[in-house]
Amino acid sequence: MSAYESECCTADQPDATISLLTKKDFQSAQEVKWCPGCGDFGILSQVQNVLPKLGIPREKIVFVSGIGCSSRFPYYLNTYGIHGIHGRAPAIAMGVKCANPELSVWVVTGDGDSLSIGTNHLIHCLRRNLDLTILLLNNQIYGLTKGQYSPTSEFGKKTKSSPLGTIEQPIHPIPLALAAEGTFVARTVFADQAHLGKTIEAAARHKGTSFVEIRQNCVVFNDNVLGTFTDADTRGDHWIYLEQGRPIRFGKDGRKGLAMRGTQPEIVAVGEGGVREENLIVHDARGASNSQAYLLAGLAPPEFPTALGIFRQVEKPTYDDLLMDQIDDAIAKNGRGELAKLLNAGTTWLVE
Amino acid sequence: MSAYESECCTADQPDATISLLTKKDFQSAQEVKWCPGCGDFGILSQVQNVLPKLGIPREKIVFVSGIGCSSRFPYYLNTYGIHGIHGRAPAIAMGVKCANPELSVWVVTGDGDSLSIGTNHLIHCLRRNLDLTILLLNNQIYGLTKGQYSPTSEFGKKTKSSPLGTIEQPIHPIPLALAAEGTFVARTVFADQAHLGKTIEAAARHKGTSFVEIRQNCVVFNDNVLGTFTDADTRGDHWIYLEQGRPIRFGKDGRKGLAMRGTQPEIVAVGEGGVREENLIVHDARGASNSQAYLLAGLAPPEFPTALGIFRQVEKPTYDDLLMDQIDDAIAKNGRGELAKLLNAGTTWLVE
Amino acid sequence: MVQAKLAKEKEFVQVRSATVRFAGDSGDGMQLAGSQFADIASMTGTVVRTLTDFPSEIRAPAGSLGGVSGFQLSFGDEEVRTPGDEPYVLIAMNPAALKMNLAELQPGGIVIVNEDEFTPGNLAKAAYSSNPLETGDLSSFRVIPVSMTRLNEEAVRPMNLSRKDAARCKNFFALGMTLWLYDRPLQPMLEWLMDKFRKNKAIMAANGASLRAGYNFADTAELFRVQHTVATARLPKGRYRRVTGNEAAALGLIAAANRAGRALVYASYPITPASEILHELSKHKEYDVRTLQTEDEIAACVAAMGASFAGAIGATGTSGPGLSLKAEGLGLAVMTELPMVCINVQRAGPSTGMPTKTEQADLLMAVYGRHGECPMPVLAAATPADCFQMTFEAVRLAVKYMTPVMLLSDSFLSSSAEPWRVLAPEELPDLRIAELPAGEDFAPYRRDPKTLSRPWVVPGTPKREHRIGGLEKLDGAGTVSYDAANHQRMVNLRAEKIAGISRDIPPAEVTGAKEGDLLVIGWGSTYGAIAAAVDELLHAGRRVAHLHLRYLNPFPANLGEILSKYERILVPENNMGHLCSLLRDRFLVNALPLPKVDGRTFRIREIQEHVETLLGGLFR
Amino acid sequence: MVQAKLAKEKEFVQVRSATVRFAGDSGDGMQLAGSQFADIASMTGTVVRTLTDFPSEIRAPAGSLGGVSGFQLSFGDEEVRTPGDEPYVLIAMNPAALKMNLAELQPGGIVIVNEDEFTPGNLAKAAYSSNPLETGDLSSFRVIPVSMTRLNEEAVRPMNLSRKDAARCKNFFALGMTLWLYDRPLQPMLEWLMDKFRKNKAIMAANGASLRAGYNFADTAELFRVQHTVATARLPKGRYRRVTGNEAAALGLIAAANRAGRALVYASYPITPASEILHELSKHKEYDVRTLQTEDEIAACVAAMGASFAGAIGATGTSGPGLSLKAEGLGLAVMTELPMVCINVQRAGPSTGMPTKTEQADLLMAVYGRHGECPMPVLAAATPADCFQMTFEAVRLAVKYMTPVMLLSDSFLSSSAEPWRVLAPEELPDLRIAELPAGEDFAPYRRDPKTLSRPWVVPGTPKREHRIGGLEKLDGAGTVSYDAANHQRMVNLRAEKIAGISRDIPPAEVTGAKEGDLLVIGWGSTYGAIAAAVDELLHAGRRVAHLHLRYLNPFPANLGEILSKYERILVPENNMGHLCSLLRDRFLVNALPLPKVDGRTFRIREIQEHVETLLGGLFR
Ligand SMILES: Cc1ncc(C[n+]2csc(CCOP(=O)(O)OP(=O)(O)O)c2C)c(N)n1
Ligand SMILES: Cc1ncc(C[n+]2csc(CCOP(=O)(O)OP(=O)(O)O)c2C)c(N)n1
Ligand code: SF4
Ligand code: SF4
Ligand SMILES: [Mg+2]
Ligand SMILES: [Mg+2]
Repeated sequence: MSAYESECCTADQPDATISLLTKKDFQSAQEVKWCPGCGDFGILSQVQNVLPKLGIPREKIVFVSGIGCSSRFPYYLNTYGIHGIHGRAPAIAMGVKCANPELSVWVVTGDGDSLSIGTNHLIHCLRRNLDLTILLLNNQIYGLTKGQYSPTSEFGKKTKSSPLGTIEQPIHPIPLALAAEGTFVARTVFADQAHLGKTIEAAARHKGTSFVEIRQNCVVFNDNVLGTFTDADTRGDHWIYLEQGRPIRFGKDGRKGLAMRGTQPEIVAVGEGGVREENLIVHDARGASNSQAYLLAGLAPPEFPTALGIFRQVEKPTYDDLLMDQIDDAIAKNGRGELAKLLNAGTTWLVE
Repeated sequence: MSAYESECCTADQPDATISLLTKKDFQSAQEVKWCPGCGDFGILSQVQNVLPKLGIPREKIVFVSGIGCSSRFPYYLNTYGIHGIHGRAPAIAMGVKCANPELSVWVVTGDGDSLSIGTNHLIHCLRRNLDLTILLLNNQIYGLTKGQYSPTSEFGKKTKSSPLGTIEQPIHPIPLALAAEGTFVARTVFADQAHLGKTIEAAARHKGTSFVEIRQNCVVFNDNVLGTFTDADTRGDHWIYLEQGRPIRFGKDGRKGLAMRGTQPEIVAVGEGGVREENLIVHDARGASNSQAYLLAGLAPPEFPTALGIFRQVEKPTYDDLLMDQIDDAIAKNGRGELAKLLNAGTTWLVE
Repeated sequence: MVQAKLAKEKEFVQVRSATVRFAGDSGDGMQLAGSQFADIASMTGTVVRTLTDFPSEIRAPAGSLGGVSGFQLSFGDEEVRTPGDEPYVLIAMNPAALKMNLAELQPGGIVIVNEDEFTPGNLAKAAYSSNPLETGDLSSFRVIPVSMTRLNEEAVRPMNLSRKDAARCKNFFALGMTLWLYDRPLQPMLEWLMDKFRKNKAIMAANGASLRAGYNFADTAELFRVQHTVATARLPKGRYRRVTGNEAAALGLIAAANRAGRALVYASYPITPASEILHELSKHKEYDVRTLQTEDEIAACVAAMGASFAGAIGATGTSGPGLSLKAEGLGLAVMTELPMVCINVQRAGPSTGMPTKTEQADLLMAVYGRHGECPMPVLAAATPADCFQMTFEAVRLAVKYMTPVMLLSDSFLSSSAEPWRVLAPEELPDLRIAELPAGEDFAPYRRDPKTLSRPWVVPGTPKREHRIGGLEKLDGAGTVSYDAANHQRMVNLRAEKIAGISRDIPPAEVTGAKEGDLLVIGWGSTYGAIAAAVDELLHAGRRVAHLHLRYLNPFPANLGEILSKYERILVPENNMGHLCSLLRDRFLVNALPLPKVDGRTFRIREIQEHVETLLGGLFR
Repeated sequence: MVQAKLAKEKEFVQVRSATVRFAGDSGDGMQLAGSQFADIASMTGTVVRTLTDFPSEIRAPAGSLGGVSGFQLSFGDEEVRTPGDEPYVLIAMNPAALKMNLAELQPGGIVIVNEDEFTPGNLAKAAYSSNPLETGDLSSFRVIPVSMTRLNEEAVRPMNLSRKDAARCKNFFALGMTLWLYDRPLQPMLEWLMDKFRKNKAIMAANGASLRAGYNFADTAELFRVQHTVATARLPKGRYRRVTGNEAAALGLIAAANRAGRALVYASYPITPASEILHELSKHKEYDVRTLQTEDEIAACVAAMGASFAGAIGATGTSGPGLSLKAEGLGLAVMTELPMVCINVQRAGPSTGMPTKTEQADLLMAVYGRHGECPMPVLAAATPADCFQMTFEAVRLAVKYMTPVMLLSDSFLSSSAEPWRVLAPEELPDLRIAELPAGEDFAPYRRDPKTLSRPWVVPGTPKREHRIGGLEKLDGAGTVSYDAANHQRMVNLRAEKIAGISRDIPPAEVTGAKEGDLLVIGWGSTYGAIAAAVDELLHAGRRVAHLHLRYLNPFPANLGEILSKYERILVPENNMGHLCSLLRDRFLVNALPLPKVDGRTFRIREIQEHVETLLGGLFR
């Protein structure tokens, strides 16, 4: 899966002694308090797998979260961490990163936390392209508050706060992240640990805001929402794995493929009716425009399978670099600020 | 311009006597306090032109706004109105509409008001598809607070709060509205009064949340940001008018056109190198998916011209209708609620 | 075996009240057992007050400490004012339940444990290094180990249930034993089972069998020396039901909107412990209840205000963090003078704090927590059922005075239940407001000279189109004004309007000595504990009294006068002294705080003892 | 013609202070003329206090009432404490400027008008039905009509400027006249022009010519009976500059971060009147100032907190509506015990209120406006220059006590300027904190026994990784805790930590009688008016004193003792009695409010007269 090859490292230069860190070094002493069977466990485990690979000293890593089951993440990682307030993690993380751009800063959030109360901060964080890694644990429900619908719950879903079914169209995190100018936008699912791990690692290695939607299962309040994935038999018909530079195929033995008809995507049977692999859309997360990413992000059941993988991955200057550049430039131009000079600036006069 | 043909009316049945209302009936007594030359005047004027055409009694119209120069709008219209707090207009409007779905509810907002502090409410309003008309007056600056950059200001813009230039990628309202599942998404510009009026009218007649980005000129703090439009000579190269069902052409005498190359748009010269009108993208705001709308919304200078018109226009049930349907269904099923029954529900016992 | 220690004689003991706690794993059905017991105790003539204690984790591993769920109730005559300081009987379904609840048990109390669950595995999960049933650790209690798992299995064997379903019945076994212990009838339970499980006869039968088995086991096994009979209460005649604070608040809102002849728009964002108000309301659509689950608390607040502008009863509900977020929106409602209600179900703070614990520390925020001169009425419910009354009252004042009103409840009230005499709709005030006469000259800020409130003219009303907003308005006309004298006038008017409400609310009343050594003043959920403590003190001959405030801004008009009649004033609060500060400021009295900020309500005894010490000091 | 009424004799009058207001259309350059006058007055030895009065609209039509811009200054000896109650001289460049400013002029004062602008068109824009220069309406003033437009044109003709550029010089004509009137030298102005317009000699020459023409015209045309000389001030030696409150706050933040050896992260969302702090800071990147214009105030608040977590000096600034939005974020900072500063530049509320007007009505919100028990220090600057001092102090306390600190400023302070003695960096305290010794056992909530503050250990520090958040923490360890006793302990500790700051701040000091009939207590921008009023009262032999609080939470330790020494306590505030409430609550003293909520600061006379009435009452 070439799309996952690393390109650069977010934080400081890796330190040789650091690579000796293991998964265990990243486990905190705190007892993990999710429900037995919760999808969050596997995600935590993959994050703990990925961290040692990054070569970043533990003390240079900060996890920031909001409020929700998913947002308890920082407690379980033996790094620096802030368990913030509901929805505000990206804004807290912005402060952390701008105060010390050398840190590797992660945001862990839920569908309620950052697609309901916190949408604003998420969007502005993405467009600023702060060098952060955002993991959005999307279980399509409010877990911690015991089962109200979330902005990603499907239309008509019956929950405690919608006994007759919701009347809201769900929001789709991937197009939203794309519209917010995200430079790294990916989707993975808790149930595919390998894909999960690789996607998280690729996100961590991306310079700029990386956004990963992780589809997760809340066993208590929204169980089996990922039934089409966990059922291995039919999975191939319902899910596509995107791989950079490869034609988009899926279904049993990759017999189906995705092609364009005008401006719209369509499903074709490869090898039938003259359809050849060359007719398929080749996945390119790095194209000049977002349009292919939107197209793939728009694929949705029941007509289409859901795409997993990296929708978009481009390099743009990061906010934190630009911020520090302006400071460096100002110092280069005006000299490092001397307090006495500042205080004495402007029209002054002497009283003797 | 077929795209502007009306389909249905947002509010109550039109009343014969109402059509006698004129623009003047919608002008309030309050003195209009924008700077001389401000782009907002023309927008106000077009809204006052459109209102009498809708056949809605004046007392059934409510304008809601946030804070900003643009948000002073409600004061100048002789309808009901709320000048709210910064960023919250869509949420206020949601309350108004749900309390009385018969009202024609409008939101007028600015780029700071609803793409900075209020992004969250805007997005959730759109995906809920409340039957509202949202006019976003985008001057790419904070006017009322005297000239700080806004989320739509171009990268590098020097303002009072960014003396060395901004370091933020601007947010693009149209893709954002599409990602928020907007059912009517359009862009127009203050300087084309005819297009402005027609677009506002089409928005008003759409059932569901209609979102119109109106590019506006702040003469004081961001003058000439629409220079490529106001210069009639070059306008055609920089702007496309989208018309439903028509191939997308632009430039002098419509010599240029927009075609697909794979998943990406490209500019072609019609009539040259074998390119014929049939090769062009035909504008369809009503397609099954959003992908064409995203593609057109993604067109941006310098490579591409900017599109004006209706990007997306589809019918979906509105939140307010669904809300009232659930109430009606419950009444049909359980009878109209009788207070005594409710109070006596559950396990009760008699003390004698 | 502890069992051996029990004497054989069996007798009846008559008590005025009793406190029982059911505790077990979240899967053990303790909430159901407890609430069924409460129903039967209610139907058999006692006053019952209950309190649920949910596990701190959503779903902790079975048998773990984090997964313990509890249900406590106190029942007896009308002097039962709280769910009880300390249970006398604890039913513990596993070691974790025992561990989590033992500390609060009365010394000498009865512990009924399901001894089958005291396996090494479960003991380890509960962090017991040895089996407490075998060590002497429980010697200060009367421990009654029962093989509930086994006995239940035996009882339900005829129904041929799955292992899981069979095991599920054991809460009924425990309930049966407890019913016997307190000499309550089985019949209502059996009827309830017949109704509830009419679609699943096997389950119905199994539960019934287990219930009977428990009852009979208690009767025949002679585990208990005594059977208790509890005094019945004298309550005003009428039909009663049990309500929690959150249920009552939801009912109060619907009732008020109904009596105002308007739709109810309740906009809220989920948050513990306020979410159930939203859940409850969303079930009653046929009452024209429109619930909006908004994207955040800010949206909820301003949507409620928008709904009021459009003529509905707009309301919102939240808890601490959400209240902080609503500050700006409430300010707008104050400025636009629109009626709306904000229910704040307080929880332990600051910040996220301890979301499942109770506290009363949002009072000063409620009174002062908005920028600028931004007065709004603040009410507080004293008991679960009072949440109905005060919610209704909040709507009444909001509509009459055209103002947002804050109603304070708290985590304790939200989940505690008590009997509520069901009111007939006609007993509730009519909240419809007279329309402005058609011809009358209209201005949106022309005030009623008596209430100082502006007219509520809603969109849809012809010829009265107007615009309002957050900028200062010209007195009367309501247009924007930057005039200096006008601003002072409007600030004064808004303040006077709210202050004037003191003439429209019941005067404060004291229970106990009309003048004397000490007045205990409380507000909110401390009611039960203070009332009971003062009762005890009065019985003991102390010259004390209790005054409970349900109106915190403005205060009742006669409050100052009452305060002047006591030597000392004590203010027990689940905060560091909020009401105490307000009283000192307004009345310059040396009110003394009795703060308790540990996430729990007061025990009766805490207040009683504190007063005794104080009064002791007085006479020393 | 009014002119004819002027006597011919010319003389010098010596005054202790003078108040002048320049007013004109926003395009007329009045701010420049005023501030140049202020500079010259400063350089020539007087104390100068200024106040700008921006037009209420962004850019109103030329000549309209909404477009009038004003600049007022008071200068003289060191008893000049405010920009002046009422101007003695008004320079009005057009009819609108005259109309908007006349009401505040001293009876008998001088009005210099540009008579060329009194055209029918301009009179209409100013809503004058007849020319006030010709009716008797101005008879209580000495009106000096000058053909400024024409005279200026003549003066600059040699430079051949465009009509527009030529017209622009007329503010210098007005300035020249005023300089003559107050006998100030032209030379500094000419030097300033040479420096400022060195790249445009024609403009430089034209402005100079106009300036001289104005000066000479005043000298020779014998318009004024008298020339005034103003007493000079005795100020401590040193280098001075003028600063507004917002400038001073920005400098204070940079200075404090610099003395702490840390980067400054200032996160803010634009809002009047706080935006200039952001603007000012964003200019000084070479001082490692990182300004973040966030998407809203909530983000700004928590970003500042995040920055502090990561080791920077995190600060945010806003005004009322933004403060309401920051409530939740500030609560998190209290709970995480991270140092940060929140500057709230108050404006008239509630809600959007009157954004360009001043008020002090956020004090109780600052103290109480967060849910839960959520104490944080609240400081307030007394004068524009004091904003430097108090901002610095806010950072000092934040870092030392690991707490968010609120600093209150207001619209008046933000745009008023006064002389500030420039401090040498060494005069400022060193804010670096000692690192925890490397070996020491670390726990994030282990407190310093003296300050009770927890250690500030930032990411990047090896072996001290830890997690904090908004949930209640275990004392010491800082892990999540729901323990009842622990919560009470932590609530107490947080409260004691803040209360303990009273030992670390200067004791309160009074000016005037050490005991007596009346103590006037103020805070914030009322300083100048109260100080001046009390001075006058003391001169008049009253037994009064002034105490100005810059620390509002906690209060200085000696405050209670001082209060007890006066018969009466009066608290003038630009609110309905916030400090008054706090004093009554804390000290049970019958402090009396003197509220003024009309968007304007107190006049000296208002306070003086109120005190006289009060004291009169006392002796009656
Ligand atoms: C300001 C505020 N509002 C509401 C809450 C209550 N609350 C806590 S978590 C949560 C939603 C969590 O949902 P999500 O982010 O999807 O996380 P999950 O528990 O599903 O992982 C809510 C509403 C809060 N803590 N703070
Ligand atoms: C909570 C809050 N924050 C900040 C402000 C200050 N403020 C008023 S309008 C505005 C921005 C206006 O920009 P925009 O929405 O683009 O409107 P424009 O003036 O450009 O039309 C800001 C920041 C406010 N009034 N309230
Ligand atoms: S409630 Fe759902 S999301 Fe939360 S811990 Fe349990 S299973 Fe996981
Ligand atoms: S500041 Fe700009 S947007 Fe505001 S009224 Fe003036 S020109 Fe219009
Ligand atoms: Mg979730
Ligand atoms: Mg704007």
